[in-house]
Amino acid sequence: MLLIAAAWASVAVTIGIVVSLLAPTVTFFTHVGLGDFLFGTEWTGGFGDKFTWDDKSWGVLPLVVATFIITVIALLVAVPLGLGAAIYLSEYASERVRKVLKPVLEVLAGIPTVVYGFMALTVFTPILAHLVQFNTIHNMLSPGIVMGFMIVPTVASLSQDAMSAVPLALRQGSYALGANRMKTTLRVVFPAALSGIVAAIVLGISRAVGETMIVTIAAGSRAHLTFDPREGSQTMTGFIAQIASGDAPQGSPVYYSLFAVGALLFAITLLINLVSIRMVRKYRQAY
Amino acid sequence: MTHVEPDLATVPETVGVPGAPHGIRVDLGGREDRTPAGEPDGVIELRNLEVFYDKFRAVSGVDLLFGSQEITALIGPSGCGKSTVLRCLNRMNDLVPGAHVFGDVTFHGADMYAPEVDVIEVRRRIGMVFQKPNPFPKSIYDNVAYGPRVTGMKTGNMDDVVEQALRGAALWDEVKDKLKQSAFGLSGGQQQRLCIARTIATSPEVILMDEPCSALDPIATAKIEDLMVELAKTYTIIIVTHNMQQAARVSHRTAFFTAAADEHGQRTGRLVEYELTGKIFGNPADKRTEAYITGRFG
Amino acid sequence: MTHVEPDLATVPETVGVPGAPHGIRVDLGGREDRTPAGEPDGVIELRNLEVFYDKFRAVSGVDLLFGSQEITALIGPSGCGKSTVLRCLNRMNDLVPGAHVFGDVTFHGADMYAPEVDVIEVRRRIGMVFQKPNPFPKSIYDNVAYGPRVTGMKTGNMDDVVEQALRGAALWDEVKDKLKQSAFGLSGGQQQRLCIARTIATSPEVILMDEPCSALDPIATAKIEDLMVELAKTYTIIIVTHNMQQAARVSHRTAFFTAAADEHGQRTGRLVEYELTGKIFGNPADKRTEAYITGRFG
Amino acid sequence: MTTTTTTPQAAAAAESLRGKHGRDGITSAVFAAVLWLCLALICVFLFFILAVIVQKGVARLDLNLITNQPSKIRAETAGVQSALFGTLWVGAITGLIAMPLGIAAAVYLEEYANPLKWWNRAIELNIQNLAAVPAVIYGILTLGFVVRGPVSIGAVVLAGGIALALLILPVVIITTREALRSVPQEIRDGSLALGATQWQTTWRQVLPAAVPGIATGSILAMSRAIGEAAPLILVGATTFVTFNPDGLLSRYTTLPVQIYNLVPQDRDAFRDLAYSAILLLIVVLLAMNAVAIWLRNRYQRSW
Amino acid sequence: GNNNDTPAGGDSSGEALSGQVVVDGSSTVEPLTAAAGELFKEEQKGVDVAVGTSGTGGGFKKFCAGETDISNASRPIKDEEKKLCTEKGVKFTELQVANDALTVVVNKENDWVDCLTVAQLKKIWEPNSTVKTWDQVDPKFPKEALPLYGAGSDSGTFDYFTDEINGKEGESRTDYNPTEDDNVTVQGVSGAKGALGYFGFSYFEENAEKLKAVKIDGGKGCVEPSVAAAQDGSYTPLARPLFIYPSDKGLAKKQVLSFVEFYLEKNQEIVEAAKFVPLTDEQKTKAKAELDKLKAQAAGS
Ligand SMILES: Nc1ncnc2c1ncn2[C@@H]1O[C@H](COP(=O)(O)OP(=O)(O)OP(=O)(O)O)[C@@H](O)[C@H]1O
Ligand SMILES: Nc1ncnc2c1ncn2[C@@H]1O[C@H](COP(=O)(O)OP(=O)(O)OP(=O)(O)O)[C@@H](O)[C@H]1O
Ligand SMILES: [Mg+2]
Ligand SMILES: [Mg+2]
Ligand SMILES: O=P([O-])([O-])[O-]
Repeated sequence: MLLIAAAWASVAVTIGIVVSLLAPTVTFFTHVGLGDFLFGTEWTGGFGDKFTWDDKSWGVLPLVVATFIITVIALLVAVPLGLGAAIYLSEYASERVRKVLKPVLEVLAGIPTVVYGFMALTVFTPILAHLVQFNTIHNMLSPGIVMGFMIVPTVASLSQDAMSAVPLALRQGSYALGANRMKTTLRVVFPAALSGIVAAIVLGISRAVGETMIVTIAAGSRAHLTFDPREGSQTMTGFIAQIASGDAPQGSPVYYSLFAVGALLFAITLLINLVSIRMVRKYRQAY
Repeated sequence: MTHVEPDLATVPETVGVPGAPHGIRVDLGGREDRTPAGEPDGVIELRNLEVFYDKFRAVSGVDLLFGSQEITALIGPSGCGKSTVLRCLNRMNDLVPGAHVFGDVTFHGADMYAPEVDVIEVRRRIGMVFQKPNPFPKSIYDNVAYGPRVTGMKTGNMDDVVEQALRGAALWDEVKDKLKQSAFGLSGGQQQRLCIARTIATSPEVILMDEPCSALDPIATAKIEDLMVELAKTYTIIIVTHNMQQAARVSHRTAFFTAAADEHGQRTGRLVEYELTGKIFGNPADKRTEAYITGRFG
Repeated sequence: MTHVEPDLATVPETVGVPGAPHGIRVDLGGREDRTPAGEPDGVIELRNLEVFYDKFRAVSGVDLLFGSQEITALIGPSGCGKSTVLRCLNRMNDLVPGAHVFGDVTFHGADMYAPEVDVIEVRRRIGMVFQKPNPFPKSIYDNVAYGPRVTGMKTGNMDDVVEQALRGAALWDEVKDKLKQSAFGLSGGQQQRLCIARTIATSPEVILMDEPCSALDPIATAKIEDLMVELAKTYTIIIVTHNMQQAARVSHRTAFFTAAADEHGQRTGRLVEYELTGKIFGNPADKRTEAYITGRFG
Repeated sequence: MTTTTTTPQAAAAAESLRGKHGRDGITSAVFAAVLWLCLALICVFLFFILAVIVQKGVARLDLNLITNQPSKIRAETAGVQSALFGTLWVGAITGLIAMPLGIAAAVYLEEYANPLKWWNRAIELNIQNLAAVPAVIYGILTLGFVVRGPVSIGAVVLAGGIALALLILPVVIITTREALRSVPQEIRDGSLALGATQWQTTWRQVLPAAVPGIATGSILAMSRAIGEAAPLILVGATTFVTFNPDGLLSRYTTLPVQIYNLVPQDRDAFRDLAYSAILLLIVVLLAMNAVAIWLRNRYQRSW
Repeated sequence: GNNNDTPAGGDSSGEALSGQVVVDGSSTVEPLTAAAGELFKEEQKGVDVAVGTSGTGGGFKKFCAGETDISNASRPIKDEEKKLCTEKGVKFTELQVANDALTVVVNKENDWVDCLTVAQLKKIWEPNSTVKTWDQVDPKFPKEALPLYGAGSDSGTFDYFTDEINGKEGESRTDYNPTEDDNVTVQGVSGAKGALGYFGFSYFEENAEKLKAVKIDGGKGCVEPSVAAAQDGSYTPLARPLFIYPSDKGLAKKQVLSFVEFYLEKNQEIVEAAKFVPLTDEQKTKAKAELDKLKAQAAGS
């Protein structure tokens, strides 16, 4: 039946992803040891076919670290702002205010990431340069912050749903005991909604990890291991975009490395997401 | 929501009330003897209470004097404004968007709605128990300790406070070994008693209860009823109930409300009759009261 | 959900039932005279019905014979399996994931659960009306015409079919000028009658009703009750109700269910008593029935 | 209501009710202020971005923008017509693939699938996972299977549409299921009890009732797709194109891809053009969002 | 559209053509070919020229796979690439369309460097170079950080630069910011005081007010990059020719042949519009000869 086929299409897509990633990735690992890949600190994939298998420069750590740092910066922005907004919308705002503000948040989520990328590069990096000394115009701080704002709606909207789902009875119980709104929010509503809030944050993380244009444009394309957010470094998605748009010659080491990085990215987001689904499942029947 | 069917063996035998006009059998639980006579010694008084939800007048013209250390039952058909009146008594209506309260509500003679009144203090001193048990998703201990903590009460040892409250709610023996466990692990009746314990822990003077047994099975109901009678020695209790037998069993006085539509079809709740419980069930003065307690409507 | 308090003026006067043991007053609406005697002339028969939801046994051991052109009421406390039994009668339980039906359900003696039976045909011939009025988000006309259309009934003029059905449901006069308007514009009672009209339009033999009035006000309830009595001249009606007065007013026979917990705490619904309605309310054979109808539990 | 405090007893009671939680009130107010600040900051950021774009983009927001093709020579009158049309083409292809497929899958899962069967649960879990897969991965998939690989249609507009359709498919499925779920069970029961088949019930009752929800979700998903650049760069949207697509196998560029190329250009005139293109894209997206919100409010039903 | 190609043959002048010309390859040459495409479209409304920027190497990969009609290149085709094309049966012609001077740029505020020798550049760019600050290049320079921007490895610019400076094609340090997009270099260098980068001359000309070009000392003194210096060969070793490579299959389509003709005949006009370094007369003559050969070939087939 047609409907079943449509449902299976999603499975086909997954299989397609796995297949299209798997074979080249396996080839990659026949040349590069998994340990060298995962723990190597030098990445020269950006140099395309100039590099051979023997160069021993296939350590993905610089890309992973850059991804990690930018994600952390984004979360440092998105989590407090998103949760603050969510609490306000769920516990403080009137129905009317909520009706106006929610679409505003959605607009933030609807702005194309290319735009965010150029805003980071051409507007926010110069502004930040007044506060922080950058060596190059590419850095991880500016795209991290902008990305943080980009994922605010994801965090805020889902957390708000989770908090609004906390039964009114719990709030009333708290108020009836003489608690004020802040205490009711922080001590009753927030803990009760925690699983949903964590799931929202996790979804925000997977969006940050997978985001491409902002980092490609604003974080630069130099892959090097650094923990300094004032420096630019290429992320996993940035590498994929760079190589794919430069059209890596099929069969060259860098061609295979593209898929290896893609597979790693896929695995990471899958893991994050499975954890979040598990988390939501586990605490769903809390009340 | 599960609704539990009573185990018949535990339903207490009822006794006919002499003089009950149509033979409806109400159980006054042997408490007729305690029924105070005359005007109650008032803790909370309502005068000309009127409550609006936005433009909708939900109740109007209610005068009531709630007696100290008595159990007062508010009964009446659904939508007549019982819960609305109850929520006025500890200003829970403040939280309902669009709700406006007019008229006098006094607590020991002091205006409860005066601007300088601290609503937190009002709610601490006039506790409330809800229809569905609503324990917090915390441990049993933390549920009870919550009130004293958030109101910043100066308590000695919190452990003692929790124990006292749980004992007061006749729950201590059942939970003393699992205080750190989640309150959700308790049965419905235990949860409701936990909610009562939680309320007691803030040392209120008055406890409001809005259909506290309607989600419980008969055994749990019987336990809560016994508990109410016990609590009435210390606290003033005001209870909303749909179950007339319950009102008859536990309360000293009963207020009967109903809602009548005006010419525009607006239905406003009004107090019909407020009397000693024995009188309401035995010899109601109003035809509507009689129709209600004999089960012809509602 | 709004719950409407009855306008006292419209509640019909009740009459005492002679011999009712404790004086509870039920209104048999002057229909004692029509009460058929002895075994009903069966349309649907249940033998040893047992229903599981996954591993949970919801009802067990139910034997019932529903009389043709009679109104049979199923009463009992919440969760005793009334709705479950009712849904067996037109195989709506097929749609509940995990529901399994055992025992015999026969329609004019034919096994309703036999593999060759067309469930669509079963549902067309045994219509159902639900607790909450559930008109489709279409016009009044389309609501009524939906059944004949989807079942591909060979009807003459659809307009006639719609008019007939609406007349049958005593709704025609109220809606004849706005057939093309949305059914959501009708009042709750009108919506429920529309649902009945919708059911009639497929020319069923039996109409099942699951608490059809519990969301309605007393006036609308009275109209539906009158309609049921009228419909019983043509159709066989089986109604689940929480309102004992209603069962007493409209039904010819009443089946009382309750649920008892077994040693594992599993609560399974069982048929307690099935009798002529006058007998059930006047002189119940079972102590549990008596306790229920006198309002001591439920 | 202040006439009652007459007796000494009442005065004592009034005193006892007076505020003891003053400091508490201050922390509470600070907390509310912090929350408010969070929202304010978010709004400020949004309006700042919009203001920058409008300020820089409004200069070149003229008719040339949509009537002219991109140009390397005449920056001052260059337009982005090919990109606008490319976006429309890609958007249409995306919608035509993702919506029927997504809605069909959602109908199956919501109306037909037995949720107790492991394979249906697996599909469900799988869809949730797919929704979190990064867009570039869909780019790689399409590159490997459609642009090259088994299908090999090359870097054409159909391939771009397929990449974006795969990207939003899980979102469409999830939002459609949400919409179907919000159609009350009573509607289904009512229809089935009249003797309608499952398919008639779905097609004539459930789907029409869910249309507003489905439309809202799909529009939001489409607006996400239209703003995407990364997967299209992967599947080879060409950078300099001076013609509009005229078929499924035509080369193309889209607005986000064009913006990606325009913004860092050296000549100021090109950068102004880029900002106008951003403005154009955002106007398109905001219009889509507005339609979605309008649909939501207009057809929101309380059953 | 791609489905209404006009087959070549006969006299194409004056006839209205239609169809697509698909070009990919060097990002250096892209503006030039794009400008040619634009001007061509003024004469031939029905012909669409699509230009991509995969880099010279990337462009040849697609070209040899038969995906494109013309490949832009900022260096001559390599032997491996020739071999690949031969294997896939793609025949092609090399046509020089402009000159270029690879320009080394620094920040406007950089006031300490005016001229760099090839040896100094090598010190900066050679593989495993440890130069991180300017004083490591020359002690006279300040201790300013030296972020580097350069071409990505798929580009002809990278091949050419590494070949000329480091002595071997493709040999370079790897810890710089590689990019296929020269605008990123413009941004990067104009954004950091100590930054250095390199790209084609035309990019520099368009950004002359933002960047400063460094003179190059190739052994015969410091020479500033300029049109003249690029044409007369005095700008060594970084002056280079730019090419297009039409394939025979492509030229079999009338619109492609006509476009290539146009590209060479109107070369002066196109190069000026795109602000590139024009061909010398000698180079023009050579290109004309090639073109005539092609025309004859097309007429013959
Ligand atoms: N928050 C509210 N907003 C608007 N109207 C309300 C609100 N709460 C109650 N009402 C209306 O006020 C009237 C009285 O409601 P209330 O809940 O006090 O009745 P009740 O006697 O407690 O009924 P029940 O027995 O069903 O609980 C009803 O008509 C109800 O619809
Ligand atoms: N879909 C279902 N899945 C699992 N259990 C069910 C389901 N439907 C009903 N039950 C259970 O079966 C038992 C009988 O339910 P049923 O709805 O038939 O009772 P009822 O007598 O109609 O009650 P009420 O008066 O509340 O409608 C209850 O314990 C109920 O929880
Ligand atoms: Mg109430
Ligand atoms: Mg039921
Ligand atoms: O893009 P390139 O000209 O450097 O190959």
